[in-house]
Order: sequence, then structure tokens, then C-alpha cells
Amino acid sequence: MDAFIHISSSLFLLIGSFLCLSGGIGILRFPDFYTRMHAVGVTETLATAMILIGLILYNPDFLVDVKLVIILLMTLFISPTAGHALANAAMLNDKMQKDDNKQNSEVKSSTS
Amino acid sequence: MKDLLAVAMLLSIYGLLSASFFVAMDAVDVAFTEASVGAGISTLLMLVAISMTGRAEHPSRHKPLLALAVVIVTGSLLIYGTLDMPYFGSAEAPIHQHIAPRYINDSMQEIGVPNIVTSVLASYRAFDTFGEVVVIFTAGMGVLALLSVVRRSPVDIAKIVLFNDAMHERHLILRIVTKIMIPFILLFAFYVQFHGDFGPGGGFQAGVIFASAIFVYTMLFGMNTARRVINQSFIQVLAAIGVLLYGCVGVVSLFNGKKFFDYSALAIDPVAGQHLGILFIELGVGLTVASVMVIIFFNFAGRNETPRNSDKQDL
Amino acid sequence: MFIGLYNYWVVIVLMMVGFYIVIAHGNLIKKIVGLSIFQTSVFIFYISMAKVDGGSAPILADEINQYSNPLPQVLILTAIVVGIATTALALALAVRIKEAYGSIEEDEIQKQDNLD
Amino acid sequence: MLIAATLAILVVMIMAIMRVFIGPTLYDRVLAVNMFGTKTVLLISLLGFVMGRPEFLDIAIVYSLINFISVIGVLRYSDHFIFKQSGQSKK
Repeated sequence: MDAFIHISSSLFLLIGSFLCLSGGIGILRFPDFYTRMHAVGVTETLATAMILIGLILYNPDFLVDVKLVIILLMTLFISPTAGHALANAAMLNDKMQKDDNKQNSEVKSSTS
Repeated sequence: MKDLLAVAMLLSIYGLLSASFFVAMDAVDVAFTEASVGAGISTLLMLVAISMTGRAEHPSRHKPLLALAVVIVTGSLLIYGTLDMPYFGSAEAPIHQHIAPRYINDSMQEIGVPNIVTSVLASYRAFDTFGEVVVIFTAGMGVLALLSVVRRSPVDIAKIVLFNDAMHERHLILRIVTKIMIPFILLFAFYVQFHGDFGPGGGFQAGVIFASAIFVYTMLFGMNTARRVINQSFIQVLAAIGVLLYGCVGVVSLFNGKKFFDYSALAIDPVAGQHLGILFIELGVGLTVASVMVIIFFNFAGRNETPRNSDKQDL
Repeated sequence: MFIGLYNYWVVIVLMMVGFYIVIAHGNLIKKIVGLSIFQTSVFIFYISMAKVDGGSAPILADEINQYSNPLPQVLILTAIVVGIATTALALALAVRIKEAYGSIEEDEIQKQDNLD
Repeated sequence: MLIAATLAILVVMIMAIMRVFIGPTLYDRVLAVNMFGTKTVLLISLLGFVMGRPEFLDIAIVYSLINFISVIGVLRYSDHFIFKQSGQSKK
């Protein structure tokens, strides 16, 4: 039983690290903001959850487990929300810039 | 980098990194403080200030060579000065010889608190900490004096109302999640406040976390709503009450025939007295820090977005 | 031979970076950022002095005999909070200067002063 | 295993810092800072286990909260800039 828990916690940690790394490569290599957002948003939550579950399995102390669960819940709440807000703001920014460009070109065409 | 917003981002990362460094160096309390202060609040204040002063730095017209020369000379002199220093991590360094063993070995009997940092902070060096709290209070008053003056240039009220409306429509999800989170942040601040004797934490950290919950509320729901929830003059009184509470604990022990800040006078059992004293002092620190941070933020943010009329009403 | 002193060198490099920003840049916000980097380098200096090899965090627990030095940690803990308060004061000054002069660049402010 | 995970997270943190430096737009930077913050939370929890004193997870909780707060702050004030810019260009 002990060995089983140990192996499964190692497995969770391994998957988490792998997801982390893939997210890191994604944020560095993807061409534009939205694809980077996708890389981070998809991997980050799952990687965090995996690593924290691995730690929970690794650790026998009850109080520490409770704290880890709190961190896990917090991450599950916060990181999608932050991602949503970020994507929203970026989209608005793009739209506004497009509008501005359109207006500018209209102004130019009307003056010329 | 010319874009000051990017500078603020990098400063936030710098804060996060130095806090993880503090964890690696065993300074958990310091890491706690740096996490909440360096990464959170200083970035926020920096952002608010940048939003008021403009985002772009002018292209530099200075001569960097002279500055570089001064910096290199000073740096090499300092490095020369370190050659006699004790090695990193050696237990024989002079800093570990004099007073630290007394704190580590005797503080459990004398104070009865497992967190040595808290017992040194609030009991052995209470007078020092009192000075720090007064400095924080004074800085808050300074910000109040500088920024609460009504500004002369008129603000376009309609623009601000429009902006706030747009914010509220767009950030529906953010607002709901924040509404759920805020009670937990406040609860966690209280946990940090009263658990400081046993684990990392204490008044300074709790005050900062408490204040940051109020910051989030202010940022998402607008200055006017926050003003309605939190009365500014009440906060100012609260800051003063924190400092006074701290001082009064010292005066009470003075009246009971002991030295200033000698809490063993507070109860019959000296260790229980120490506990009581540390509790009150941390409470005073927490009150002062939280309310000073709220004062600072309200004055910065309020200058940014409240129309003049409501400023006058507040006065 | 001097390799055990690397912590001081890291601190000095950081400190000099902050110092350079303070003296070489004209923008007041940049100067404040430089000051805060300088400040953090001092914090790192103190904390790295407090570390003892094999030591643990100074919160008493069973089975642990070696603790790091708590005193520098106490000093830095208060210094961080005082530091943010003074940074806020400096930012407030910068905001007021912006309102009074319309700029936070050092040379422009000086030009306006010389005109008067 | 713990140490391997710590190393992986450190590598990812370096990648995030690189993105903050390169980041063409502000939002790339915010995204990288957010990611960096989450990774710091993980790093601190792992470090607690590596150093054998896992009762200091409070710091990681504070981190996740502060990370959230700073992302909100950045978005809030970057909105301010967008608003200002669009206002100016309309004039």
C-alpha cells in the first residue's frame, strides 16, 4: 500500500512537471498572444492540480494536507478567472485599436 | 526599457523572486512579508502612480559613462571590502555569536512563543518595532497631506462615469469571483494575525493582506462604492488607534512597576503576561499597517478617478 | 578561495544596478524603482548573513537543533513594511510634481525652475 | 522526484521571465507574470517539502492570493490606459 501511494505520487509529480514544461515551451514558442494564452491556460491549471495532488499523496500530515487542498481550490478558482479577464482585456484592446485605425483612415480619406 | 508598465511588471517578478529566495534562506516570516508587500502592493501602487504620471519615459539625454564609472568604482570597492567577511552559511560568523543564541535557547522559557521572530519582534525589541510603526504612520500621514489636496485641473465627470460603467459590464465574472474570494482573504488575514505566535505571520503581514482585500474591492467596484463601505475619517482614526494601542501597552507595564514594554507586568504569570502583551501589540501593528495602506491607496486611486464634486463633499 | 563569498557579490551587483538606475535615469518613477531594487539588495544581504548551513527556519519545533539567526529577519521584516510606506510617499511626491510641473523628467523640471 | 519537479518549475520560470522581456504587447507580459506567480506558488510548496518543513504552506496561500490581486490590478490600470488613448485619439 505504501509503495503504491509513493509510486502514484511520483507519477502525479512527473505528469505535473511535464505539463509545466510543455506550458513553458508553449509560452516561449507560440507565435501570437492568443495561442500563448491557450498554452498557459490549458497546462497551468492541470499542472498545478497534478503537482499538488502528488504532494497531498506524498504527505501524511493532516493539517498540511488541508493547506494543500486550500491552495488547490484557490488555484482552480483564480487561474481560469484571471485567464478570462486577461483574454477579455486583450480582445477589447485589439478591437479598440482596430476602431482607431479605421477612424484614422477615414479621417485621412476625408481630408484628402 | 522605456515602457514604465513593463518596468512595473518586472518589479513584480523581482519581488516574487526575492521572496522565494527568502524561503530558501529559511526566513519564512520575511518571505511572507515580501510576498504580500513586494509582489502585491508595491506593484499596485507603482501602477496607480504610472497611470497618473504617464507611461512612457523620455529618451535619455544623459551621459551614462560617468554614472557607469562611479558605479563600477563603488562596486569594486565594496567587493574589496567583502574579502574579509565570513563565508556564506558558516556557523562561526560573528553575527551568530552574540545575541542570537540567547534568543534561540531562552525565548521559549521567557516568552513562551515558538516563533522566535515574533518573540524578538514584539517583546525583546518592542521599542524598535514601536519606532517602525510610528514611521509607517507618519508616511501614511505624509501621503494624506500630499494627495488629499483638491486638484485644480477639472476632471471630466462624464468620462469617468462612462469608464466605470464599462468596467462593471465587462468584468462580471471577475466581480463575482472576487465577491466570493474577499471573505476568505479577510479570514486568512485574521488567521495570519492571530497565528503569528506559532507559525509565520503577525501584525505586519496580516495588515497588508487585509488591506489588499480592500484594494481588490476598490479596483473592481469603483472608488465611490468603496468610499461608501469604508469611511475615510474612520480609517484615519483607526490608524491612530493602532499606534496608541501599541504605546498604551508599554505605558501600562510602566505603571505596573516594570520597564516600558516589559509585558510580564500584564498578568500574574509572567509568561501569560508576555502572551497578552504580544497579542495586543500585534493587534496594534495590524490595525496601523492595514489602515495606513488603505489610506495610501485611497488617496492615490481617489486622485485618479473621483470627480471634484464628491471630493468636496468628503471634505 | 573566495568562492564562499558569492552571496555578497550578488548583493553588490544588485545594489550597483539599483544605484546606476538612480543616478543615470532622469525619470522619477524609474528612480524610485532603482531605489526599491537597492533596498531589496540590502534585505538580501541581511537575510543571507542570517543563514546557517544546515539550519532551519527559526520557529521552534521538536527534532531540530540548528536554527538560522532570527535577529536579522526581524530587522528586515519591519524594514520591508517601512520600505513600502516610504516608497508610497515617494510616489505621492512624484504625482504632485507631475501635477505642478506637467512632467516627471528631471531635466525638464530643472529647465522650468531656471526659467522662473 | 520532488527535486526533479522543482527543477522543471525553475526552468519554466526562466522561460516565463524571457517572455516578460521579449513580450511584444503588455498582455503577453501580464500573462507571463501570472504564470510566473503560479509557478512560484508551486515552487514554494515543493521547497517546503524538500527542506523538510512543510508547515510553512501559508506563504504559498498568500502567493496565490497576491498573484490574483496583482493581475486584477494590472488589468484595471491597463484598461485605464486604453481608455485614455482611445479618448485622446477621438479628440
